Amino acid sequence: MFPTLNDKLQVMSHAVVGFPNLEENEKAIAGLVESGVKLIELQVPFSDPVADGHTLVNACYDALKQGGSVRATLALAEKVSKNHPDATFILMSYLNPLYKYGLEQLFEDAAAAGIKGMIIPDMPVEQFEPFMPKLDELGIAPILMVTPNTPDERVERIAKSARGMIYVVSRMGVTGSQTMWGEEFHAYIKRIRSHTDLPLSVGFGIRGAEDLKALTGTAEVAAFCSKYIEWQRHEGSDAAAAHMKALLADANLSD
Amino acid sequence: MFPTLNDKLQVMSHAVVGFPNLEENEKAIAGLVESGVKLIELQVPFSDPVADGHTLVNACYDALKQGGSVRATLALAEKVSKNHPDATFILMSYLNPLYKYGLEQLFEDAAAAGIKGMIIPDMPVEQFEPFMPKLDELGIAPILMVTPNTPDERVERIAKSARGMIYVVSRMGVTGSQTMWGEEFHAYIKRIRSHTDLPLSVGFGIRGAEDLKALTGTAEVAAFCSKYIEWQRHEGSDAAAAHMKALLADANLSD
Amino acid sequence: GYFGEFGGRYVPEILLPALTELEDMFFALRDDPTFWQEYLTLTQEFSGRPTPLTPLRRLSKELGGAQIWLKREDLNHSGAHKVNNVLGQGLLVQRMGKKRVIAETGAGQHGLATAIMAARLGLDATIYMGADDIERQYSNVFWMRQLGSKVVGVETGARTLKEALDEALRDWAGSVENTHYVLGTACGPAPFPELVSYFQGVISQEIKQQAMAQIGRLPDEIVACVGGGSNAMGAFGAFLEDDKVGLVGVEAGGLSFKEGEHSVRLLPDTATPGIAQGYKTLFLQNEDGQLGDTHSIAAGLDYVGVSPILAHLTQTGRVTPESAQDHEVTDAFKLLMKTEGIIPALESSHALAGGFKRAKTMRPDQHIVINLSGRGDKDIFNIARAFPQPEWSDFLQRESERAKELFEATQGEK
Amino acid sequence: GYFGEFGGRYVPEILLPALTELEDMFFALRDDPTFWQEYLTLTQEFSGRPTPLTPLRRLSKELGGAQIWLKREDLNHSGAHKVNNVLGQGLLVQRMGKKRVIAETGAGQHGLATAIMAARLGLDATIYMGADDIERQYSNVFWMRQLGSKVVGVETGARTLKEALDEALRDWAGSVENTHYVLGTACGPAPFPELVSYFQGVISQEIKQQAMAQIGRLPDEIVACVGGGSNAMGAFGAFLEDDKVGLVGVEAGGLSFKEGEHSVRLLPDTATPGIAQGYKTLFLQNEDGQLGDTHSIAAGLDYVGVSPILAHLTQTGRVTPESAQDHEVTDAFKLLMKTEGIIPALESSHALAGGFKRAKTMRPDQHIVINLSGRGDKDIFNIARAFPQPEWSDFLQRESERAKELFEATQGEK
Repeated sequence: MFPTLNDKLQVMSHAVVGFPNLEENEKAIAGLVESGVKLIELQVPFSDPVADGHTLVNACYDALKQGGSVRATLALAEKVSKNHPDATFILMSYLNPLYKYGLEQLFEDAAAAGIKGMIIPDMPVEQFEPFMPKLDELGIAPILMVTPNTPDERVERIAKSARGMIYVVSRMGVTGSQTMWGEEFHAYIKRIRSHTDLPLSVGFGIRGAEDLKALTGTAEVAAFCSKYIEWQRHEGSDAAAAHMKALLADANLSD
Repeated sequence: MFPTLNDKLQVMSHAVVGFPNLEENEKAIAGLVESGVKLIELQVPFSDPVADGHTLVNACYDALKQGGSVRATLALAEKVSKNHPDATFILMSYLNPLYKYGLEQLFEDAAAAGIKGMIIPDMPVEQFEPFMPKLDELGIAPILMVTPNTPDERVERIAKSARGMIYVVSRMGVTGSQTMWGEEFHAYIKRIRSHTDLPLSVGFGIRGAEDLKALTGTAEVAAFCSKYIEWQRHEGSDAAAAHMKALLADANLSD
Repeated sequence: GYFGEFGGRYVPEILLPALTELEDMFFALRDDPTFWQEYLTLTQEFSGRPTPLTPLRRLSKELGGAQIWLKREDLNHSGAHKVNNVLGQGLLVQRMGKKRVIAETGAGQHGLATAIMAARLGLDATIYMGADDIERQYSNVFWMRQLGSKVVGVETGARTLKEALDEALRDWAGSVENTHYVLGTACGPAPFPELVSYFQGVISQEIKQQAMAQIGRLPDEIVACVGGGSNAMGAFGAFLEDDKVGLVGVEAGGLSFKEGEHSVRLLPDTATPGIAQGYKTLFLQNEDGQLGDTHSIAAGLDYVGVSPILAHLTQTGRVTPESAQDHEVTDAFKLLMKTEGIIPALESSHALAGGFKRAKTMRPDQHIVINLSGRGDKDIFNIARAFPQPEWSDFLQRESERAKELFEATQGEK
Repeated sequence: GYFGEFGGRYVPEILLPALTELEDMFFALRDDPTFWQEYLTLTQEFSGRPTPLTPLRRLSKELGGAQIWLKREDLNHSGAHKVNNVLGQGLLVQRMGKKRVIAETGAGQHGLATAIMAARLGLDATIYMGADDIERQYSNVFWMRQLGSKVVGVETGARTLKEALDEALRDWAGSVENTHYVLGTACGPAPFPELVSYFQGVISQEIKQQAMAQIGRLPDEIVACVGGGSNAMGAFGAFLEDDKVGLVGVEAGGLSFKEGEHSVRLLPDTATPGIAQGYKTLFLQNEDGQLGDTHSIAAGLDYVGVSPILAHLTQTGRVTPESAQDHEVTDAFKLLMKTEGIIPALESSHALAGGFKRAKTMRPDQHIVINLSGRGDKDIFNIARAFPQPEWSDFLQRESERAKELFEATQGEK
């Protein structure tokens, strides 16, 4: 399940459903779990992934050709949540594929497939609010994002609907580039903590062990996605899992 | 000299000074005289021969590269008028080269070189009028043009300054294409004759013996220029002279 | 920000502050008559507005139906209506105190208009363009660079407009504090559909005045092509309450109604409601919600979504959707050129095709205004592709060699 | 038809009736205010006149001298001032009842304007163009043909503008009775210099009104480029009697003042009086009266003669001649694009180069109007030649291959 406040940092990683292909997804996820990753996003590939960087954009492009879809994601979720009962799977998707599927139906089917959380970058909190009773009933956590430029009153509103954890966008910009973890960042984290007791998942720009060390003691979760997908693309899922294991060791995050 | 009214048709032909080159001009003119041509235009090549057809335009273009000029034309005139005392040489030029030379000076030098007439297609009668006393004194005939669309009052004015002969443009259009010698043409000739007793030289569109036969009894002079220059270009001056001789024979115009 | 069920603002959290700032400023200025006057002055002194309403006397007679009038957006500076919106947003940028603009562009028209505005107002500009589009539309890249803009090729995905738009949004996510995203059409997250329609509304305001002066009454119909929908919204805007004025939007019928061979979204059995690129509208998409492929002979109509305002106005029946196929478009293009001496853009030729067809069914005492959104000579490469002939490829071949020699000569000089 | 010693009508006898008919009609209509109104209406409804007077605030500040204004003839339909004259002559053609027009063209601009007018007014048009110019300016040939004009390549001599002009005169000699020769600039036999200047005069009439409205007084100087001289005569015409308004004509200084490397005729030690192409003016020529070779980076200024009216006004001192060399022209071109977002024609960039230079020497409370005679994007091939870069030749190479494939595909279809 999701960590709780002040838990030791853990890494969340990623699968783009259909990248490099549907079969390989299962193997790659098994590898991640084996390496010690317990939070895994299953990303529904989309034709217009506006909030992703180049690595994930290209992975989506390829995944669609391999049959990546909402249905394929639910099918994968069902398998991997059964095979890895101690891992937590989060469905990540842009809104349109879910909207076309039917949001209510999707929430129900996702819950049935073992999904515990939901990241939808282009679905603002206002759109989530009407669904909160349903989501709470199904036990699905909307993992909402806050960013450095989100004003306090809006952080407050987001915190009200957020469940599981809050996804803290580390800086202005999109996934896949370098970020600094300096004073300004700590002030930002402090500001968010003043609105919520939920654990914080920091995302965007986490590329190596040094980043993880820097976040240890500051956040509960670090999203390590783009770099993992790069490993997967260039060296295959087995090597990517090995890299992940080494990374966790380097960052003193192995169990 | 120039023919007089009702003389038998004679052919006027042409040299573009510098085409194919200055030496060849002399030889070609000798050939023309030999063939029986007694009226010869010496054309000063010009960069913008707007009233000429393609054959003469291209000949001018080439002649300029060979050094064709007003001075070269006067030098040639001096030689050929001495060598061929029974031929009449007419200087044909666009206005600008003569204007740059100085018109008064040009008229004097031309007369001294044995030139008897002057065709300047872009010099209207109004421009000639002030020079008439000078031209008459020098014995140079301005050969002025009339065209099918020249109104009667203007033909009258032209006839007043014209000397030697009047150049009757056979039809609308420029040198080098076919013309018809039908009823309309005869009415046109009749109209011109009603304004002058000068002999008429018909030009534009005379391409073969049939044309010359058609003009026999109608005009005193037929300008046979473009076709001759074509012969010269494609077969050389000797062959052109031979063609000319045969033409005059075919048209029953040999002496 | 909603129009019936369409519109809204579905964007990553990071973009929200910029959009609300823009919306606040827009709502404040929209009600300020001095701002509209400032905008009109800029379009007048820089872009030559008002553009004329040209009667097509010969063509109307030849077709034998309604009197046809052209609203001449082709006479704008830069050759299309695009510049209206861009100049308006430029004024907003100045009010917001931002110094940098970004834009996405497909065939290059919106990028060029943005580059022009940025040069005029002294702003930095970065234009995102798919790498394949750069390769195919190099002439516009040439102009944008001469105008001082940075043109960035986008290598992701299909390397065309969609990827360029996504990339521009990514830039914006990291630069919102000093950067304005100049959206080119009446789509995208609120307030863009309203904002772009507001500035383009100058077109219909002029049509209204000109029709009263030149016809003596309002026209019976107004016809515009619909890509994203900005020129249509511009041509229709001031007439929405004039029920007797028919409003007709002509979409790109392409080669056929088969999937991927057209860009028709407003006719039945084509697009379906979806939420993408920051807003809800009718998108061409598959049952899994993946946006579809589109085709049009006119690059500017080749778009998968459509203005949410037009989607709504079509559902309410206020706007009548039509489509024109590629071959009808090239016929209309030729007819206008030969009969009236005006070179239309291929985009605008869709409006002509639709308008001519309707005019034929109308009476000579009726009046139809077609919005000529742009001129064709800015796009000779695209138009030459629509009318293939060997002389053109031979010319390009020779010109390519000449250009190479000229470049080598400059290298020798240095 | 004379202006000082210049002008006149030195043409083959056969052309005289058409010229006197044209002159008679022109003199009659010139004094008829309803005719001028008809002309203004045509230019307004078809070509978007009045064109604006654009203040260049950023550029004026950057240069630190006079306030610079641009008269925006680039916003005309077809992209240059050429269309003014052509539309005016079109009205004359209609009054004369003729059904056919001919024209000569160099780079293609005047031919294109004539083709546009002919299509609009329903006239047959034949455009003469040097075979080498056709080969180099095929894009304009493409448009003229699409507009329904016949484009005839002239194979004689150097196969460029001069030969095309001669060929057009030859056509006219055979067709005067039903054909009007649309001369493109303020040159040639009377009444053309006056006639063309009369129609182009709309430019200076507008400048006068606009200056009064926007500046509050007449400008201190007006600057125009001088090829044949039609845009300069247009910009100067209404100010000839306003002695306090300086009039500056900028000719093409080309590469140098060496023979054949420029097209400067109004400065000392360049051209001399001559009589050719139907009129007397200052021609670049050798001592034997053969017209000389010229060069300019701008095809439209590459002309051996000059308007007899300008030749006269320069001799009387009313017009100040200046010249701009190719490299100054490309600098001015770039400066205007980057600082104001306007793409000038290379011809007009000569006026910019000359005007910017003068503006720098003037005070900020002074005002200078530069006539922007045309836009540059109509001539991307010419401009790309002025700014050689390998991306362009590569693009043309690829585009040539694509065009070939597209053409072959259409052949397969049949």
